[in-house]
Amino acid sequence: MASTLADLKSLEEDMLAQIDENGIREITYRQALQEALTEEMTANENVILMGEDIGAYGGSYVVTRGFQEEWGRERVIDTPISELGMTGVATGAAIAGIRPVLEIMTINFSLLAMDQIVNHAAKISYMFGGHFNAPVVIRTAAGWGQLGATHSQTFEAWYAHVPGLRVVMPSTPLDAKGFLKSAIRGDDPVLFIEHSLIYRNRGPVPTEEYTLPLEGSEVRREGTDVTLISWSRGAILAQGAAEELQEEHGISCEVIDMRVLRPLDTDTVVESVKKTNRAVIVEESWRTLGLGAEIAARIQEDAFDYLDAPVGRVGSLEVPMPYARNLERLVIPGKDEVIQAVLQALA
Amino acid sequence: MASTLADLKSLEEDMLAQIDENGIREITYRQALQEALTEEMTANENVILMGEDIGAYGGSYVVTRGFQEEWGRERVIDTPISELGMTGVATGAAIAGIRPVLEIMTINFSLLAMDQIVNHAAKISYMFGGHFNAPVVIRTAAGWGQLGATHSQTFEAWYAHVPGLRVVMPSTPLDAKGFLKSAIRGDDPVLFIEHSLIYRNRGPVPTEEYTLPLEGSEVRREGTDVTLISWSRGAILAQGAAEELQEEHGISCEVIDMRVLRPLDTDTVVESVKKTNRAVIVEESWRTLGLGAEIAARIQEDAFDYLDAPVGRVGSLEVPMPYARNLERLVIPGKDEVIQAVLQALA
Amino acid sequence: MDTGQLLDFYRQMYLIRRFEERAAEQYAYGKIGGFLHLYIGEEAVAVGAIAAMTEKDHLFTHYRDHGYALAIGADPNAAMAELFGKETGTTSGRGGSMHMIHPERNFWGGYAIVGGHIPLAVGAGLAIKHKKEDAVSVAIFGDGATNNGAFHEAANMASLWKLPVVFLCENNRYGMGTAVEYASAVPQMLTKAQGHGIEGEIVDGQDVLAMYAVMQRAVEHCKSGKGPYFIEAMTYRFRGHSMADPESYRDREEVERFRQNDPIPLFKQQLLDAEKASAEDFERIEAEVEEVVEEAVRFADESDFPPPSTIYDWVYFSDGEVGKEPERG
Amino acid sequence: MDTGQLLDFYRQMYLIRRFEERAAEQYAYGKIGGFLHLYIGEEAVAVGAIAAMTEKDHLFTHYRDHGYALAIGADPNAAMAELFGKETGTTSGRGGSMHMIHPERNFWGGYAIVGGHIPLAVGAGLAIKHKKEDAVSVAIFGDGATNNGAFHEAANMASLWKLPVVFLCENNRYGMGTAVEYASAVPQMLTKAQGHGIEGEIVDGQDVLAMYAVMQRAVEHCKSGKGPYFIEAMTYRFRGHSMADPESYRDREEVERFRQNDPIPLFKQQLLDAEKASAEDFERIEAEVEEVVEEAVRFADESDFPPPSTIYDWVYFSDGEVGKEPERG
Ligand SMILES: Cc1ncc(C[n+]2csc(CCOP(=O)(O)OP(=O)(O)O)c2C)c(N)n1
Ligand SMILES: Cc1ncc(C[n+]2csc(CCOP(=O)(O)OP(=O)(O)O)c2C)c(N)n1
Ligand SMILES: [Mg+2]
Ligand SMILES: [Mg+2]
Repeated sequence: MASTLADLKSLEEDMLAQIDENGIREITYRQALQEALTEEMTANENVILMGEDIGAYGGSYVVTRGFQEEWGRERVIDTPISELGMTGVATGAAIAGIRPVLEIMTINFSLLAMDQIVNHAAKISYMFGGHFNAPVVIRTAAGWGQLGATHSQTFEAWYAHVPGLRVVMPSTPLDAKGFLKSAIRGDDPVLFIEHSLIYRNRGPVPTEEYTLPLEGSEVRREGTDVTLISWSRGAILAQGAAEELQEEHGISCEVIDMRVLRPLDTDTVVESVKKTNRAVIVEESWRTLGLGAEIAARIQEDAFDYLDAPVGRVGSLEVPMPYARNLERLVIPGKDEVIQAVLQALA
Repeated sequence: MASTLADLKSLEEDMLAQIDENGIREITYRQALQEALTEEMTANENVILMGEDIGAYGGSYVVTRGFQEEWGRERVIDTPISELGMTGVATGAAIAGIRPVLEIMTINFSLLAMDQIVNHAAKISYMFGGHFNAPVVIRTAAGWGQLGATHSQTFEAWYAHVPGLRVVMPSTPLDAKGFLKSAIRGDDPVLFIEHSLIYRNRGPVPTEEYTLPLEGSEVRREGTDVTLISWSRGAILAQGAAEELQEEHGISCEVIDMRVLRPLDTDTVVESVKKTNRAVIVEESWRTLGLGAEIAARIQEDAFDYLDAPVGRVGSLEVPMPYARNLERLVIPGKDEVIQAVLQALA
Repeated sequence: MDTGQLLDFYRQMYLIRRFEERAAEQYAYGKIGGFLHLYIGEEAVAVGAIAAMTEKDHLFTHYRDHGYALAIGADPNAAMAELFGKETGTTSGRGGSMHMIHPERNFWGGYAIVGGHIPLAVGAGLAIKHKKEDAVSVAIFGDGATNNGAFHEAANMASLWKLPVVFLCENNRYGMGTAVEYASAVPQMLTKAQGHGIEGEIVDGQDVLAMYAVMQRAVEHCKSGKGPYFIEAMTYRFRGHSMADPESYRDREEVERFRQNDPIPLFKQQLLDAEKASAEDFERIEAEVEEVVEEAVRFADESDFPPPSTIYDWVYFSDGEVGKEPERG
Repeated sequence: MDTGQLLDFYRQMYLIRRFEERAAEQYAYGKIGGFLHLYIGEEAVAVGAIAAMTEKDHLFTHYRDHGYALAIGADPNAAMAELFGKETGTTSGRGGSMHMIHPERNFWGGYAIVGGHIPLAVGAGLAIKHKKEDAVSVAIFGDGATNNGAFHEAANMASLWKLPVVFLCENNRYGMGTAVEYASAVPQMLTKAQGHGIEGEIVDGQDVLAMYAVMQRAVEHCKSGKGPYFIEAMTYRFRGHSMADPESYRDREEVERFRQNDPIPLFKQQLLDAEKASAEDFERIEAEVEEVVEEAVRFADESDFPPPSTIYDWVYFSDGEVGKEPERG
């Protein structure tokens, strides 16, 4: 899909872990996911992988490359192009006691599976009075790159609205691995959202085994003037903007990575805003009713008396994504838009 | 569906228009929809109705009762239980030049059609550079009443996020008729959301033909102390709460009915808040990421210096809807919850 | 088959019938709300089919589920209490009529999105195959459900992966108010299954023994690794789709004609003619059932509604009873 | 068929081939981004099928759409400009490779959600029937799309309502990297259409004349009110699924074997053997095509990107060019 041939060629080198200056192992986001899947499949024979083209093709973002050769067709199952059906099959298998990790190629196609995710997986535990559960893990990817109107969207705000579902959108290899392992071991349905443009990002990941609880946001950078809030690729963008704001404008940004979108913990954000008195949210969704709307609404609810300026929101322009690269660049917020929004919040 | 036999029996009486004290004709919400459909089908032979059980059964909320007898199977088409397919069929028919009005029995089932609504209907005009359009009208109903977890939801917040789509959720017979006629005549895909619990509500509707533009919110009641914001059945609930607040607490509420959820006009709301300095939003969605989140976020953006208190939000408890009537009553906000929220906003 | 089992088939069908007749009555009294989809007229399908299932097998059905819940062993008291929305119900009043369960027998519900549970049943079939269990997964659905993509996507996967899944379609001639001929291009739903290479047969759903026999063949087929099997049971719903149905779409004579084909008196006469049982046997059974149903109504009525304090229980299974209120209400 | 039309078939296939080979080259240069799904090896399907369609007919296809756009008459310059994302493109750079159109011939796109456009095509069939037009609606899709519910729901409605819809399935043996035998329970997609009571046939998609003939039969069938028709064209994609495809799922020999069955040289030899045309005819045609494609690349390269000021145009068709910025950006 979005991965180019060049990208594929460089996979080999990606696979080599690098050791950073402090002697800590750095691996890619993609590799972190592969480690999590390999470890959980090794630990529990009831963990199986399902999805379109995850086998011979290796996954459209090559996350499961080589897995079918290693684990066989029984545990790494290529599915037909049946998003609704395969999501239901994975959910039913989870009800019946195995641990399917389903890959929905991109979050755009998850709209076809929405009924299974929202009206089935998310409701099993509560609707049946807690007599059983459906611990299905659904991996999918947001992202863009001249992919056109139907392949460039991100819908985390919709899933984060649904009681019963856990939704994570990690931005670092460390979180990606720790969250995925917890999701596979957990008792609830989890929507695990990756991002096609960060699979090659590197970050420190311990060699020892670990898991991370599916809760809470993280302060990625401490600051005093304004709180920058984002998640997934947006969190990386925000950190880049924060650096430039520090260097070019002497503005100190505190950057918070939401990480877990449901349950949505805004306490960390609120604490930060009580300190900085200003906040800007950065996201790739269309701004109206993106996740930023909820975060902004909660900040004004819980830190009303501390706010010195309206909570700012930076999102995509509200148009279906155009293919032309110059227009696409206008639609998706970049570092400049974030910097402008921060300067405005401080004006 | 939610309509009971008693409800059906009383349809006959509902059909009789009543003349109110000022000699103005009052008809039900259901009848207003029927008039709109009848008038547009009469005016344009290319207007057809499609949907599950809209023919012999008369529609699960009996909106199209008698239509198939009158217009025949060619213009009032019963569809199979194929939400995804029938929505695509209606959209394709619209592209090819006719005017389908599709009924999706309830908004819960629209999740199965999400891909067609979001990735097809809403994108046709823009994605193809404005060379053609897909003016499909999709009628559906929100609502609840011991219908269980999968049949009691409302997803207007999701559709209101989508560029290219028009979303309306009228609360009065007047708006229902005027909006539906405009939707059928218009050039864009329209999601027309009704509510199962207000079909029998009566309201003034002129005998002369009229249409209403699909834009703008309405002040339903003028007030000075706080702005109460809602839509659909919530707007009626808000007006009831406003009356009690006036009588019992001497609090003057300005009530705004959003009516059109995309494009979402918050100017009227902002103007009102600049006057009242306080706002409470009432909705039946789960609170996190309901439409109220966006409205609250915009109020603090555009009326920051005028707010004397955080914008309050009243929504459903964040659980899948339980069947037990005592629990359901706790989940859906009622007049008391609205009144509490207003008192809190004024505290 | 011994007389005991034959009479038990009768008892089960009669129990389902009386249970639902009483439920309809309680609905009229306002003790039951929302939807109530009666199975009256179709009892032989559930009773015959369930009788051929073992403890290990899995079951998923649609909202017209009272018959399956009772046939597979759910306590009538708990079932009626569920209809009343009481804490003592099968799902503690959370699910209601459309979402009955009996986990002890792997009966996972009771689903209300037409076709939505069919992929779930296929998923259980995948789990069975993965764990190499000697079991089958059964999906119950109506004629209308076969027009939904969920059925086709699931059928293709079940057939492609040769999963032990029995697709049992209750063709009762209508999907809500729409007759099969206005909803399905092919008159027999089996044809659609064959489009995915699935074998199967059409049977008389009013004949409990025929249902038992076909289900045995289906289970045998699946367990022998031949892949899924599709059963189309021809039946008829004597009552409206749900309590609110005006039945404007079918005429009285049609209903009357099919009522002549009531599986319960038919089977009774069959047993009497074959002298397998006496009038007294039936009187005894019917009297016992009356008591059971009477008790169920009493139990349901006297049970308490779920405590408001439990409203957040099980939103996340991992939170369990502690039922944490989410950070936002 | 006269030689002129035969040679035109050749010209069209050759144009599509060269157009895409040049596009692949431009992709490598970075002039084209995102997806580029090549049709190379399947040209005979589009050229033969489109030749049997009239001005009144409607066409909907999937993302592998360059062949259809060119065959139905889209300007090669505009098509190449669209790949470059330029204002002079078929959709002014809005849609890109996957969303080509030619409204003058009722070619409504180019859709990228697998199976999603099939219901749209059936909808056009409904519109044709409603307006009593003497036309058909054609849906082009792959083998993989028949595993999606959208296909089945649409097929049932087309058959149920006897709509004039031609379902043309390009069975190129793979859906992305998954071979048909790992995705579909039945080896021929036609079987699934038959499950909905739809007639059809399987043809050699490498033979442009066979495609032309079968499409004529299909159109004739639909226009005579017999309902939809399903064509399964057996073909093969010589290139990867898209530019990023490592092709780890099939081996070189397989690809080589199928390359022997290249529709373009095959047809050329056929015409030469039948002495319908001379080597010179082909040299002339190929030279002309080279120029057309060269010009298309030049045109695309020299065209401008869409003006940023137009970014909000057509979000709502009713707003049109005025392209109001929504109340929020
Ligand atoms: C996806 C979906 N669409 C529509 C409905 C409304 N509905 C409930 S039951 C039903 C008819 C189902 O017919 P069938 O499958 O034949 O089962 P039956 O009720 O006849 O037993 C419909 C349309 C629903 N619950 N889910
Ligand atoms: C609903 C959906 N799921 C997955 C994809 C990703 N995808 C794009 S093309 C493709 C394969 C389609 O195969 P087929 O229908 O045989 O067409 P072909 O590409 O072989 O011409 C897939 C899986 C998509 N675009 N849409
Ligand atoms: Mg039925
Ligand atoms: Mg293919």
